Amino acid sequence: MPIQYYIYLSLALFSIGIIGVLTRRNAIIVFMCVELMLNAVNLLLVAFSKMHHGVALATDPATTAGIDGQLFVFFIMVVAAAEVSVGLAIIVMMYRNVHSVDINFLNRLKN
Amino acid sequence: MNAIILSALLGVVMMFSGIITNNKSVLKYIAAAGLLLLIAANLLDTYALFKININTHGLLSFEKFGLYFNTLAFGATLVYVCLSGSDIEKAGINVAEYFALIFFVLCGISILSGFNGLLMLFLGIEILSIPLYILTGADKRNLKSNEASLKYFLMGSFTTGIMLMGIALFYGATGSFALNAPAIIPTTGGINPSFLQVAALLLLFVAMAFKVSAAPFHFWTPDVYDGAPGVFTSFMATIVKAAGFIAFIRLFQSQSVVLGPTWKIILSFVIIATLLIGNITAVFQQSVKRMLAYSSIAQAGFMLFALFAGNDLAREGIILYSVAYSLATIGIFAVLIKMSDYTFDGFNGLAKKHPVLAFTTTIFLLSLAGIPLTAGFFAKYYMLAAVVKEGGALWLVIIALFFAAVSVYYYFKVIQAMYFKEGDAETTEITGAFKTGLVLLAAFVILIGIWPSIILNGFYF
Amino acid sequence: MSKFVYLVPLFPLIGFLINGLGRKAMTKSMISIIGCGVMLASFVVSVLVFFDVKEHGATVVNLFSFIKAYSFQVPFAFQVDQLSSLFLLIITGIGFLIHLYSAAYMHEEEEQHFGRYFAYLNLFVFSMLLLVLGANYVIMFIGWEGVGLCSYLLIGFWFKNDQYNYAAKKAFVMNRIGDLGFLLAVFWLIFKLGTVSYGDVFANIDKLSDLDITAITLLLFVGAMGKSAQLPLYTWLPDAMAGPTPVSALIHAATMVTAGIYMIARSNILYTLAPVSQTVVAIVGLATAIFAATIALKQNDIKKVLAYSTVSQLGYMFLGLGVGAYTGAVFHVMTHAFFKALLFLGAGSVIHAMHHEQDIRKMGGLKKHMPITHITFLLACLAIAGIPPFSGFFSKDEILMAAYNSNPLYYYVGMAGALMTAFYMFRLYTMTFLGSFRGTHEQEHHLHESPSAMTIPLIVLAVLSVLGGFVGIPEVFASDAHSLEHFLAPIFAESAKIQHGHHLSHTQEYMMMGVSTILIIGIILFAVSKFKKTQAQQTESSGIAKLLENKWYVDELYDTVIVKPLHLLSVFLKNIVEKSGIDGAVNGVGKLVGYGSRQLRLLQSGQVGNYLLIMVMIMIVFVLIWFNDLTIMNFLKKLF
Amino acid sequence: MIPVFLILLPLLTGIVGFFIKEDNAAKGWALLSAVLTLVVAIAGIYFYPSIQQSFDSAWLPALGSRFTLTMDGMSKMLVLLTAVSFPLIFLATYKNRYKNAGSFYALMLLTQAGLMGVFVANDALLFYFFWELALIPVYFLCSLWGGEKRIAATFKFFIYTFVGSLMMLAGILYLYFQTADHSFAWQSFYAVQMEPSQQSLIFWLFFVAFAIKMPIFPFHTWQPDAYEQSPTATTMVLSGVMVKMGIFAVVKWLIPFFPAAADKYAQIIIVLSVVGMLYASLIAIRQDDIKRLIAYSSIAHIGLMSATLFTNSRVGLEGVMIQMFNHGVNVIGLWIVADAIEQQLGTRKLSELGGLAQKAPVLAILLVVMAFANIALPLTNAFIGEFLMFNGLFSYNIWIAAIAGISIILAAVYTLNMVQKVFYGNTTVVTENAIDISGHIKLALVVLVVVVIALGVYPQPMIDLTKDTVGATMAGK
Amino acid sequence: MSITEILFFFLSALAVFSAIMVLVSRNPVHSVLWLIAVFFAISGHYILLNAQFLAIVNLIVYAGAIMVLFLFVIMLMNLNKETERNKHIWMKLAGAVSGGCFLMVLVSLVRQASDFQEKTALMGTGDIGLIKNLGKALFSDFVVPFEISSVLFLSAMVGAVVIGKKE
Repeated sequence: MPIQYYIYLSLALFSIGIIGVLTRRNAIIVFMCVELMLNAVNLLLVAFSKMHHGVALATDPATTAGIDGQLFVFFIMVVAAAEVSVGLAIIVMMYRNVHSVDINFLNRLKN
Repeated sequence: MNAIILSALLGVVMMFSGIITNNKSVLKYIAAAGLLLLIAANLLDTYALFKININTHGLLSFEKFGLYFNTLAFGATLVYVCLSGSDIEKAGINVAEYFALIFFVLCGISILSGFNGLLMLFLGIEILSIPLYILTGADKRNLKSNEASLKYFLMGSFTTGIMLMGIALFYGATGSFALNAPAIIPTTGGINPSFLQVAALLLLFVAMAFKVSAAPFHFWTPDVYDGAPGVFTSFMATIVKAAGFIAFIRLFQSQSVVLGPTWKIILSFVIIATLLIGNITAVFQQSVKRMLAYSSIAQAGFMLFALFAGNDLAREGIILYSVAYSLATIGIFAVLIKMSDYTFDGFNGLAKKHPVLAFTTTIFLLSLAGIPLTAGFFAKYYMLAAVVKEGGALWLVIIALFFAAVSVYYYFKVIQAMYFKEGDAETTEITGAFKTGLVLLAAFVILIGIWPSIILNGFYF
Repeated sequence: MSKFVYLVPLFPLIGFLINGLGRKAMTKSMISIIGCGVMLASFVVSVLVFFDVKEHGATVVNLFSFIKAYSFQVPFAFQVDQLSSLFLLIITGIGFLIHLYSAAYMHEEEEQHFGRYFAYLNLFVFSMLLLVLGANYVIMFIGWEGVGLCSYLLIGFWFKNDQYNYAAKKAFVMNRIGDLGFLLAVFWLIFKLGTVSYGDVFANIDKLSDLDITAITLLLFVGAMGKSAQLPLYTWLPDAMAGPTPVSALIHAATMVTAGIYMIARSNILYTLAPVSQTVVAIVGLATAIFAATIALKQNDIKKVLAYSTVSQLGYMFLGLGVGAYTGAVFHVMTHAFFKALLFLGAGSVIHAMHHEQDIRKMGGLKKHMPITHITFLLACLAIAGIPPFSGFFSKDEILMAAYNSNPLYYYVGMAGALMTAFYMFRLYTMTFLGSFRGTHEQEHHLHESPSAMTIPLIVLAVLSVLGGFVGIPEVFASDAHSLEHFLAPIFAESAKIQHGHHLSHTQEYMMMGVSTILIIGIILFAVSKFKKTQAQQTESSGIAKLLENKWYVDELYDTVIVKPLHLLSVFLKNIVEKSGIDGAVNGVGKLVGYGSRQLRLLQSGQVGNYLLIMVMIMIVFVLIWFNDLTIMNFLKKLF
Repeated sequence: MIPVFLILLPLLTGIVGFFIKEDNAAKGWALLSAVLTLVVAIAGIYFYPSIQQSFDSAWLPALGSRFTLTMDGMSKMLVLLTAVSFPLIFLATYKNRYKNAGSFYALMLLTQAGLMGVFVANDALLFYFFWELALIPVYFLCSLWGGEKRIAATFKFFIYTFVGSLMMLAGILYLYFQTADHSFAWQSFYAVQMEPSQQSLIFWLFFVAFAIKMPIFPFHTWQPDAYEQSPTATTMVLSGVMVKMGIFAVVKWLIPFFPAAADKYAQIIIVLSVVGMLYASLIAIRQDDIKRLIAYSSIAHIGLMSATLFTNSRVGLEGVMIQMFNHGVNVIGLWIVADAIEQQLGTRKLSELGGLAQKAPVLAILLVVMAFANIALPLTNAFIGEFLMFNGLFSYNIWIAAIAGISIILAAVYTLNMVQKVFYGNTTVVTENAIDISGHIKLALVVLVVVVIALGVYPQPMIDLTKDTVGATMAGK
Repeated sequence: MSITEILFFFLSALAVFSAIMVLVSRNPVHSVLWLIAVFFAISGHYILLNAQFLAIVNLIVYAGAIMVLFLFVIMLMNLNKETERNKHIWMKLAGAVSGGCFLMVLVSLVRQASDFQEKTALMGTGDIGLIKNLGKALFSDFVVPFEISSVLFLSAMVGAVVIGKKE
C-alpha cells in the first residue's frame, strides 16, 4: 500500500481531532479528540515503521529496522493512559466545583 | 543517570514520608536533604567519581553541559525549597505528595538535559508535565486553580498531540528517533532536507515553543501561572521553564543543518512576538503574580536568542540566563507568596514595614530588568552577545533592548509601590531565617552580576 | 613708568574690593575717601604714564598669559600708547571728579548702599581702564563687557523700582547684541590670523581679504553701535538715565559710551582699508546725530534731553570716524567728556536742589538760587553748541570740515544737527535757569546751591570745557598748533598714509565757520526768547511735535516688532512645541505601549478554544512561510 | 591606585551610610567622606602625581574585560569636578531635612562612586557598569525625596536614559566583536577599523545614549521635569556632574572610534545642538519656576558644548574641556541659590518672589556673580570656555556661530529676568520675612564664587590639565 | 483491487466517518462509542500492517480501558443528555477552516515531497510487529524508557490521588 495513503489517512484523522478540539465545548469531548489525534499519530508511526522495515528488509532479511516505531506507539499508549487518568481526575475535580465541563465556562482567568 | 534514578527514588521516599509524618517542616527538611543528596550524586556523576552505569542504547547521553545544568536546577530547587518550602501547605494539605511530584519533575528535568532521541524527549516532557498539571490544580477548592489546571492540561495534551505528529513525521523522514540521524531517504533537490523532516521539526518547534511559553504559543502561561498556587508557579516559571529551554536547545542545535535560512525568519518572528506580547501586556497588569507570568514570557523571548545564535556563547548564556532568571524569580515569588494581596497595591509601603524584603525584592527586580551589577545583566548580555557574534541581526538586538526598556516599566512599578507609596503591605509571618535566606540569595545575585564566571566556570572545572 | 601701568586699573580694583566687601563695616566718609582716593592715585599714575608715553613712546606691558591653548594664545597685556594714555587721563580724571561729586550727591543713601555705589563705580573705572589698556581685542572685550555689567548694576542701583530694573536689563541686553557683533569680529580675526593682539593684527593686515576686513569692521561696528548707542541700538541710553546722575555723567556721557569710538580709533587702519564700512559708520553716525537731536527737541526731562544729546554727539564722533577724521573724533570724545560731564553734573546739582524733580517744565529761574551751577551750565551749553572759542567748537568743527571733504551732504546734514543741538540745549538752559520758578512753593523754599564737593568738580570741568579746545586748534588759525594731532599721529600714521587729504581753502573754511557760528547764535537767541516766558500750564502737542515727544515711537516699534513676537515665540515653544510636540512624542511612545497593552490583553480571552485556534493558525502560517518556495498556493489552486 | 581609592571611598562609605540611623551623624559622615575623596583627588592629581594614576586587574577573563582604570587629563578634571562638587553640595544643603537621611546620603555617595567610575574606566564594559551604577541611586534619590510629581518625572528620566544606555550596550557589543582580540579595552576598540557604512549605525547607537544623557535637543524633555522634581542636592549632581558624562563619553568613547561617522554627521548634530540652544533659551525666557529656568539654561549651555565637540577644532575642544568643569561649578552655584530660596520661602515661583536683595543682600550678591557666570561674562570662568568654543564653532561655519551667538543675548535676557524677579523690586507677601543665608550656604557659595573668578582670571591650570586629552582626540582625526 | 486494498479503504472510510461522527454527535456517550469505532478501525489497520500486538493492545488499552473510563466519567457526571451548548457559529467555522487548512497544507506538502514517491508500507509481511520481537526489543534496547515510564505512572498515580482525595 503506498505510504502516502497512510499519511493522508493519518493526517485526516489528526485534523479531524484538531477540528474537534477547536469546535467542541465539552471538556471530555475535547479530550477525546486529543486521543483521536494521538491515535492518528500511532497509525502513522506503525505505517512508517513498516515502510522502513520494508526498505531494510530488501537488503537484510533478519533486520529489525522499524521496530522502534512500533515501540514508540507502545509508549504513546502508556503516556496516553497516564494522561487520561490525570486528565479525567482534573475534569472530575472541576465538575465537582462548578457542575459543568464546558470549557467556555473557564474564563475567570483572562487578560 | 544518577540524577534520574535518585530523583525518582526520592519522589517515592517523599511519597512515603507523607505517611510517617504530616509535619510540613520535617517534610521540608527531608526534601532539602534529598536535594542535597541529589546534587551530590549529580556532582559525583559529573566528575565521573561514581556513576550508575546503565546501557541506555544511545537513548540518553550525559555530557558536561546537561549534568551541569542538572546541578544548577537542583541547586535552584534547593533555594526554592528553602525559601518557599514552608508555604507549600498554603496550596493544599498533601505536602508530602507535592514534594514527591516536585521530585518527579526533577526526574523529568534530568531526562530532558540528557535525552538523545525523540523518545526520551517525549517521555521526559510528559514526566515533567503530568506532575505540573496536578500541582497547578493543587488548590482544589479554588476555582482559579481548577481552571488553570484544566486549561493547562487540555492545551498541554493538545500540544503533545502536535509534538507526536512531528515525531512521527520525523521518523517517517529519517527512519529513526535519534537526533543525529540523517535523512535516510535521499532528497530530490540534493541539498534540500526532506520536506517532511522540516515539517516535523516545525511541529516539534511549535510544541517546544508551547512548553517554554514563546508567543504565539504562550496563551496558557498567564492563566496557568496566575491560577496555580503561588509556590508552584514559582517552581514552574523558573526551573521547569529553564529545563524546557535546555531541551529546546538540545533538540534544535542538532538540527541546524536541516533548518534552512527560513528557520531564522520564523524564529525571529517568534522572538519578537514573545518580547512584544510578554513585555507590552505586562505593562497594564494589576496583579504582580500575573505581571510575573507575562514577564516570564518576556524573559523567554530573551532566552530564545540562545536558540537563534546557537553558538558556544549561547550555550553558556542560556545557563547563566536560567540561573539568573530563576534565582531572581524564586526570590520574588518567595516574597510574593508571603503577601496577603497579590496586586501592586498590596506591595504599597513594604519598604517601611519590611525593609529587608523590599530591598532584596528590589535586587531581584533589578536583576530581571537586566540592570548591571545584578546577575540579570550578564544573562541578557550573553544572549545579545551571542546574537551579535553571529552577525547580521543587530536589528533584532536593538528591538530586544527596546523591550528591555519597556520591562523596566513594570518591574519598577513594584519598586515604586514598595518604596514610594504609602500603604500597609500585609504579610504573613516573616521569620528571620527567611530574611537571611533572601539576603543570601540577593547577595548571590549580585555576586553573579559582578563575576558571572562563578557560574560559567562550572563548565570547565 | 609705563611698566607700572597696571597700577592704574589696580587702584580702582582695590577700591572696589574694599568698598564692596567692607561696606557694612565702614562709615560713609571712609567709603568716600577710599573711593575717591583710589581714583586720585590712579589719576596720578595716569598722568605719569601720559608723560612717559609722550616722552618715550608706546610700549606693550605683558602681565601674564591669560589663555594659552596650543597655537592660540591671549596674553594679559596692556597697550600703553598715545591713544590709551589720553583715554586714561580722561577716565581717571573725570572719574575722580565724579567720585568726588558723588560723595556729596549720594550722601542720603544708607551706608551699605553708599558703599555699594562706590564699589560699583570703582569697578566700572577698573573695567573701563581694562578696555582702554588692553593690548588685544580679548582684553578689550573683557573691559567692554565689564563696563556693561557696571552700567547694568548702576542703572538698577535703586533696585526697588522695577522701572529702573527694566531699564538696566534693557541696557545690558542691547549691549549684548552689540557684543555679539564684537565677538564675531574677534572670532573672525582669530580664524584668519590666529591672533588678537593689536600689534600682530595690524602687522598682518595684508593677509586679510577685502571681504574679511569689511566684515570684521562692520561686526566691530555693530559692537560699537551697542555700546555707543547708535541707531538702531540707542534706545537703552535714554532709559539708562534711571541711574544716579553722577553715573549718567561718568558712564553714559563721558566714558563708557565712547568705548565704541575708542575701539574704532584703535582699529583705524582696518577701517581705512574698508571704505564700505567707513561709509556705513559715517551714515549711521550722521543719522543718529540728527535723529537723536530731533527727539531732544521736545523732551521735558532734564536728563533725557542730555541723554539724547549724548546720543547725538556720539553720532558726530562716528561721523568723524567714518570720514577718516580719527583725531577729530577722539578730540570730540575728549571735549564732549568735559562739557557733557559738566552738563550732567550740573543737572545733578539742579535735581539735588529740586529734590529729585527732573521735569524742566516745573523749573525755571534757578539762576538766582544756584549761581555756580548756573554759570558752569551755561558755559557747557555754549561749548556743546559750538560757539568759538569754547572747546566744542574746535572738535565739532574739525569733524564737520572733514565731513565736508568727504561729502558735502554730510556737512549740511551735520550742520542742521548742530543747529538743533544749539536749540535744544538753550531750550533746556532757558527753561531751567531763566524765567520764573514753576515748581511748588515747598520746592522753591528749599532751593539752594550745592555743597562745595559738588561745585568744585563743576568748576574744574567748566574750565576744561572752556579751554579744552585749545589742544586742537585747527590749521586754519595757526599751522602746527594742533598739538593733539601731533600727539596722536603715531596711532593714525598708517591710516594717514593711505588717506589722501585734499583740504579746503582757508577762505572757504573761514566762511563756513562764520556762517555756522552766526546761525548758531541766532538759534540760541531764538530759543532763549521763545522759552523764557514758558508758563506752567501744558498744552497738548500734536503732529510732528507729538511724534518727537514720543521719541518717534521707536520703543513701541521695537516692542511690537521684536519683543512681543519673541515672547509669543517663547510661549509657543514652551506650551505647544515642548509640551505637545517633543514631550508629547516621548509620552506618546509610553501611551502607545499602554494602549498596546490594553489591546493585547484582549488576546488573552481566557477561552481555551481561542488559544488553540490561534496556535493552529500560526502553525499553518509557519508552514506556509517555511515552504513558500514550494508553491503550496499553486497546489491549493489546483486542488479546487 | 588613585582611581581605585576614588571609587572605593565613596562606595564603601556609602554602603556604611545605609546603616546610620541618626540624621546628623549621616550628614557628618557623608561630608567627611566627600571631603576625604576631595583630598585624595587633589593629592593624587596635583601633589603626588608619582603615585600610580592607573590601575589594571583581571576581571572577566572569559569576556576579555579587565578592571582597568586610567586617568587622562579630561578624567582628572572631571574627577576633580566630582570631588569638588560633593562636599559643596553636602555643605550647601546641610540644613535640609531628609527623612531617612542615612539612606539619602548613602545613595548620594553611591552616585559619586558611579560617576568616578565612569570618568576613570578604560574598559567599555566597566564603563557601562559605572554608567548604570551612577543612574540607579539617582533614581531612588529622586523618587524618594523629590517633589510632588517625582515618581512620574523620575520614571521618565530613568526609562529615557536607560533606553539610551541599552543602545550603547548594543553598540559596545557590536564593537567588541569587531576587535581583533575580543576585548573591551579602550585601546582595542580604538584599533578597530570599520567601514564608514558600518560606523554609521553604531555611531548613532552610541550617540543617542550620550545625547540623552547630555541632553541635547530633542532628547531633552526628561530633563526639566527631573531637575524640577528631584531634591535639589540630587539636581546639583544631575546637572553639575552627571550631564558631563555624556560629553565625556563623546570625547572619549565616540569620536575616537568613529572619526568618519563623526565627520559625516557633524553637520546634523551641530545643527540640532544649535537649534536646541536657541530653543531652550527661548523657553527659559518664559519659565516661572527657578529650577525649570536653570534646567533650560543648562540645556542651552550643553547645546553649545555638544555642537563644538563635532566641529573638529582643537581650540573648540579645549573650550569644551574647561567648560565641562566650569558649567558644573556654575550650575551648582545656581542650584544652591535656588535651594536656599526654596528652603526658606517654600516657593520657586518667580512671580511670587521679589525684593530679596533688601532682605538677603549676601545671597543677592553671590547669585548675581553666579548669574553673570551663567551668561559667560568675561573674568568669570564660563567666558573662557564659551569663548574658545565659539572659536571652534566659528571655524566650522560662520553662520552657525552667528546663530548660536544669539543664545548669548537670550541668556542675558532670561538670567537677568530671574535676577530681577527674585532680588529686585519690592518685597512680596512671600519674601517679606526673608532673612539672609546662613553660614554653611554662604561658605559653599563663596567657595564657588572664588573658583568662578579664579578660573575666569587664570584658566591656564585647567587648560594645561586637559591638554593631553585634546591632543590625543585630535590626533586621531 | 486486492482484498488488502479493499480492506484498507473500508477501514479508512470507517475510521474517518467514525471520527467525524465523534465530533458531530451531540450526545457525549455517542461520541465515545464512535471513538471506539475509530479505534477498532485503526486496530484493523494494525492488523493489515501485521502489527498484531499493537492491534490488541490498542483495543485493550484504548477501547477497553480508556474509553470505559471516559464513559464512566460521563455517566458519573450525568452528561448523557445533550447539555452542551453550541459554540458560536463563527468560532466553529474558524475551527473547522483551520483544521481543514492544516490538513490541506500538510497534504500538499506530502504530495510535493518526492521522498515518499514509490514508497510503500509493507502489508501482511514482516514480523517486527509480533510480540516476540517487540518484547525482545522492549527489554533490551528500550529497557530504560520502559523503566522510566514507571515514573510517569507513579506520578500520574500520585497526581490522581492528590486530586481525588477528599480534604
